[in-house]
Amino acid sequence: MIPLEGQVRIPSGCAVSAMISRDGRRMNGERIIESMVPMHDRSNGLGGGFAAYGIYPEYKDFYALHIFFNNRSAQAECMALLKEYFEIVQDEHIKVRKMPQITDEPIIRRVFVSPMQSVLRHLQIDEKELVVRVVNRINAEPVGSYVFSCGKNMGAFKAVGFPEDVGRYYRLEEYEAYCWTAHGRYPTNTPGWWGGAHPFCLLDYSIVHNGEISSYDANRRFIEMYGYKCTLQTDTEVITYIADYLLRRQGLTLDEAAAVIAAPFWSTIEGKSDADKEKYTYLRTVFPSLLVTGPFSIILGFDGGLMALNDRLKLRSMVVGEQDDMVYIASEEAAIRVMAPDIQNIWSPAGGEPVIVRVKEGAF
Amino acid sequence: MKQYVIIGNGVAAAGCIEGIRSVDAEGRITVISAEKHPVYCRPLISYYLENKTDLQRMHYRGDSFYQDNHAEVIYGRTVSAIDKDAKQVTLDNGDTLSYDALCCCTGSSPFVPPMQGLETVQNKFNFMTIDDSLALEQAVTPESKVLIIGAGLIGLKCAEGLHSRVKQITVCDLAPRVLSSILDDKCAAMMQKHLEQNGISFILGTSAKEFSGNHVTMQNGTALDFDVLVLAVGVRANTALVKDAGGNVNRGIVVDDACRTSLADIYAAGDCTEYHDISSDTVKVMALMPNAYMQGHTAGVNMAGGEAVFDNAIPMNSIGFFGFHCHTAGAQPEGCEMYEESDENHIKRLFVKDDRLTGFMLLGHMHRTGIYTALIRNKTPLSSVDFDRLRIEPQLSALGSAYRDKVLKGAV
Amino acid sequence: MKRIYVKEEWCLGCHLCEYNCAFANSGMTDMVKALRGKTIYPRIQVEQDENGVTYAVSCRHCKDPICVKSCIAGALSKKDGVIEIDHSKCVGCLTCVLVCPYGAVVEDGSGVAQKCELCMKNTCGSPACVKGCPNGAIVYEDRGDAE
Amino acid sequence: MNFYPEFEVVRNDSRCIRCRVCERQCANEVHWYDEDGKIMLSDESKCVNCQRCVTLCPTRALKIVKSDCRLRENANYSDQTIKEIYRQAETGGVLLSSMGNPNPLPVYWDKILINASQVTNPPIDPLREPMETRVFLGKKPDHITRNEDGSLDTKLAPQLSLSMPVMFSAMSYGSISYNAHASLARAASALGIYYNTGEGGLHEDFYKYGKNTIVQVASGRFGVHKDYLEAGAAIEIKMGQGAKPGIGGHLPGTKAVGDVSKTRMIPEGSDAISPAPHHDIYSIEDLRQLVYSLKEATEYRLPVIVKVAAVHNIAAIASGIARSGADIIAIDGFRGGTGAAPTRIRDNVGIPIELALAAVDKRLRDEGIRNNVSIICGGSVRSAADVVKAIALGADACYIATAACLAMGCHLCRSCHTGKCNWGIATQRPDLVKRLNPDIGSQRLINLMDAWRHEIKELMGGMGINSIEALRGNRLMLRGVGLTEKELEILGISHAGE
Repeated sequence: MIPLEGQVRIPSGCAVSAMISRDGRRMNGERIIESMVPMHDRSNGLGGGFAAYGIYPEYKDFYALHIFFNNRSAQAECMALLKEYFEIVQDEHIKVRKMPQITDEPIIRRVFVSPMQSVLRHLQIDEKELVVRVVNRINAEPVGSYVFSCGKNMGAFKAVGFPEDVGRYYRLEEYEAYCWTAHGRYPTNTPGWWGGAHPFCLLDYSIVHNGEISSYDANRRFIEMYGYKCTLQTDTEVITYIADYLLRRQGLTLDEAAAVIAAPFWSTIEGKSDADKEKYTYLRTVFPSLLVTGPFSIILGFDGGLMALNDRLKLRSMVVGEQDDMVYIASEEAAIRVMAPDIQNIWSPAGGEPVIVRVKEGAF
Repeated sequence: MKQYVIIGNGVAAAGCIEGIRSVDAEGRITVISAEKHPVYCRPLISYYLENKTDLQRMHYRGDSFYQDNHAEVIYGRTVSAIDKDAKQVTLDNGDTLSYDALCCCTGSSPFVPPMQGLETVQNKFNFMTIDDSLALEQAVTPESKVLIIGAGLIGLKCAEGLHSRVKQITVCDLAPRVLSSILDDKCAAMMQKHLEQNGISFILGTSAKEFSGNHVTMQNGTALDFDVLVLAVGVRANTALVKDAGGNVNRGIVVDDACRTSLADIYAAGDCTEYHDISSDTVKVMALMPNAYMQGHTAGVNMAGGEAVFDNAIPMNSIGFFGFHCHTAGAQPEGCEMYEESDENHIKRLFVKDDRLTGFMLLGHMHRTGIYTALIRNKTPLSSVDFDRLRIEPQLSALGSAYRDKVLKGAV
Repeated sequence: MKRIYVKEEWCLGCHLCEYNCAFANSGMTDMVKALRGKTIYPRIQVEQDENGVTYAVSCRHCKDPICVKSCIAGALSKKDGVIEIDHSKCVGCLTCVLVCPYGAVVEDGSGVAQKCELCMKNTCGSPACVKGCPNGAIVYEDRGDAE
Repeated sequence: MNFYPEFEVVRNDSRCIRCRVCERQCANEVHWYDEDGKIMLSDESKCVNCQRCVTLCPTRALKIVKSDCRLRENANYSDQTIKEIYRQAETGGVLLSSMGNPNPLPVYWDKILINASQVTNPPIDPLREPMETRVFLGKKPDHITRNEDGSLDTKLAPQLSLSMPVMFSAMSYGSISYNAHASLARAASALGIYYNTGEGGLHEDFYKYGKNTIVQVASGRFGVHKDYLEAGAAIEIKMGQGAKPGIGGHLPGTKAVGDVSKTRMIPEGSDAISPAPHHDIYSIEDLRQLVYSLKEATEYRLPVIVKVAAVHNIAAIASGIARSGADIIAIDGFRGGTGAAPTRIRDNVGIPIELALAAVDKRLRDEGIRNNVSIICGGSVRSAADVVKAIALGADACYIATAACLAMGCHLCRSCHTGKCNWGIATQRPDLVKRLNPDIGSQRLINLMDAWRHEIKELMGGMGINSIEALRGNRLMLRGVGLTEKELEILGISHAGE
């Protein structure tokens, strides 16, 4: 019997793509879907997905939970749990387009929730922490519910299938986002589980990732000390938790987090200014177990921007294009040229050098 | 460009050339060589007879020695006079050579005392030069009976050299022992015994009374027939040129530590000189090859404007016959103490006076004796070393750790 | 230029240098064949002082080599800082033994003199005593103090 | 009772050149030269098979072989067992042994295999890409803090910076020689790692290597004073030693000579006996007091290491230490070496380091306090592969001592307690001490560490890991072979094929 996702660690190769408007202009999902087409061969039909930021302006104060349910009873159980902690603002189907390429679909719901203040006071935690805990609990328990997106004013859409099909399936041309990321998956060993597709999300962090990290168990065993449960045994999952831990829990800046995840080599640090030397040495000393090695290119989406990062040896391809207020990122230049056919400025960031794009303050 | 003239072409002359060249690469060097051979070392002539060397290997330096040192050699000429005022020398063919600095390396000549009837002997030879050796080689046959007058270094080396070429060798000397100038009675007796065991006969303590053709009668009445006579009684320093030029001369040309004669710009080196023996604190003609080289080198450096002294000369001899060696050095001054160790095959005699090793005689066992020699030469106070151990065996370990640190952990 | 220096604080008195020297200069390729049953005549000598301190002594390749000046046959010479002996010229007078202040020139067992030539004339390539010293008590290095 | 000697000296007389090196080099006086017969003879009863003569014999005329003279075969009573009984019947004494447990107990390192990248993930070529082995040992903060200007406050608890995750473990001056210490100190200094004084104090000549020195405070407190504590880069409290958990130490008076006694601050010739417990530590809270006393004494500049032997409840002990204020825990497994230990204790007390390490790392992570301390793993780390496995199991660094001794020339004859180490390591006899030239000893240690570092890099590169920190605790990189479910569970690794 082939083990299920989460029962075994599954390495995979992948395609990633992203587009973001620094002016905060909202764009429908057409172009990001199209960008995945030329990278078709980087996926094998066992997973595709998208993350979109700024898509729920009318519900922007609520956590948008995207949930897969295996069946009605799982749904009922899960909703009951949610109600213990949250006020349910809205509970609806995510509209999909039936198509032969996408099969075995679970129940897919979107639930907007607001944490109950009484619970927060009782647990002495903030609302984000509550969301993380509840989501982790739901996802860790094998009851047939899986929360695959839980941020505000953003959402992930993923399924088993080729990414371009998944995009059409979720009717992403009907959503308008200032930032889109996309992922096509080439897992080497999976039955194909919807939850295993990318992006992987926690709060407003979403990760699409291409690579297979060799530091996985070192990262996992460290991060699990801090309440995270790596149930899926995927790189994307652990990277998402690392991002959450460093950015939200430790309050590192994106640059600092990048310097932990893809730490500059000691030889590079030696050549830096005294202040930088001190900073980078400190970060490497304090967070050695969060260094991610092995090939990866990741795009971390967050509220108001994204960060693209390659492993420090640049063992995976990743190119960046810039045109007017738009920034495009993809595994292959071809994908960018689909999104912006007459783009001039395309480059390949160095290994470990984060590309951080922020939307203008107040534009989203 | 300075003009250097060197009279003589022996080891002292070679040292002089090398000394000059260590200071002055340019000056013109002219060597006047009576013999028609490039420099060789006289003691080798006996090894030639013994077939331990040959005419080629006897060359003291390589074939390109003169060329490499830009020295011109005038072979087959002697100097008949030095004009110290004109600073020139006149050769036997009348040619003259000017010099800025002159070095007399004229060596020594065999000394033959008057002996009755000597003129009647046909086959008689000196033993000083290659030519002597070559002539002797021609004169002897496996049936030859050789008589050597003189049981000193030259006579005995000659005996050893001829040993395998002739039927019989007899050595006679007025002195009652062999090697009388360097060995005492006991040491000489051991050496004589060894020589006799190798077939050399001795008539000692007497001299030739009368020669008559191939027959000699000794003062003590002994009579002997011989085919070949070698005269090796002694040598005399060749001092005439300097003496005639007004230089200070005793038994040898008098030179100071810098090898200067009493005449301006005239130096002398080698067997023609007499100089200070620090072991006995006397001035003497030592006629020793190592000293000759060192004197020549010293003279050369000074001639070329450098500064050098040779101020630690001692007499020393390494000599061996038929595989049995003896090393001697220094002196046995009056009142010295003697440390002796001996058995039937070896003798060690060390002479100590005033906290110094002044001399030694070693027979039979020649291991690392240079350590003793250095003690004499350096006038090392014996109280500063572990002489008890040193007496038993020459060893650096008895000279103190500071000394060996200097020697073994650094450059000397 | 490289010279041999002796570090007596590390000498164990094992005498291997003497055997390695004798072997290196034996012209043979097997140590057993070269040395078994034979008296060795090494060019390096291990000494021991009254405190039991041992060290090896071999030619110091002096700046002003008295052996070279004293050699009656012109067999000893100094070339590129190394004092060499031309065995074809040596007549075995042993004057060099008489003058060497360190006792570093010795008789070779056959009547002629021999001394350390830094293994430049054998197949060893670099001094065998140094290579074979188990404790680094003999070193061959350039300290810039040689001529 | 006389036994036939354990070893036989086999001399190939046709190769022997009578150089007598064997005779001169044997402190046990096994060999001698017979002038009459012109032959080398030997007394094999004195031979400890240290291989000194074999190594130095220039003609390979010698070998030492195990004697085949055996008592009657008995699977229950081995020769060794029987002879030990004879010896005890004769002497009434406790049997002493040296170096690590030689018995055929499981070596888990050898049952753990390392992963390599294929296809889905590229191996990394250490010759072409940077491959980092630097490690910091010490307490890591749970939360970062920022200065007023928003920059990171980079002040940290004191850390040890290692160029590679291997250090030289504690061996006291006294148990080993001055030259062995000099070799270790110089090598540690050149390598950018640390060596450990052990409980023998720090010779004044070695204060200059303080930056690379861990000074030990053990139950005897020998050689401990303020300058000593301040001289090092870290202080190690030795609670126990893998080779002899539960007992103290004993340096015989014969070794407490000259500078050894001065450095230990004990009278010359007196036995230096370290008690089994620290008499000021009878409980975990006492340990905390000592940790903080030492930190106070050194103004919180130095990390404090607590070294314990791997014993049954090591995980709980480690958890206690991690909460005691210690910065680093050193765990010493039961195969660790010693200069002398009662044989029964060495061979029967303690547990394997692999299991102890895995248990400790897991427990500290389960309790969320793994960041409080770094873990050093010692007790028979024999190769770069062992190091890699230890790091992947969860160690921050490894301690090596036996391997370091081997690098310095030790041949594991396990006779350290006799004080006649022919290799100049475990001896104070000047003529023997001299045999270890620190120029050579330190260079060999450096070579060994260089070699291991290269191998570690190769192994890491194969796994697609280019920095050692990404290997730490990365148990997914390990698989077991021939291990039981329980063993795999404790090690926290899967079986090969899974």
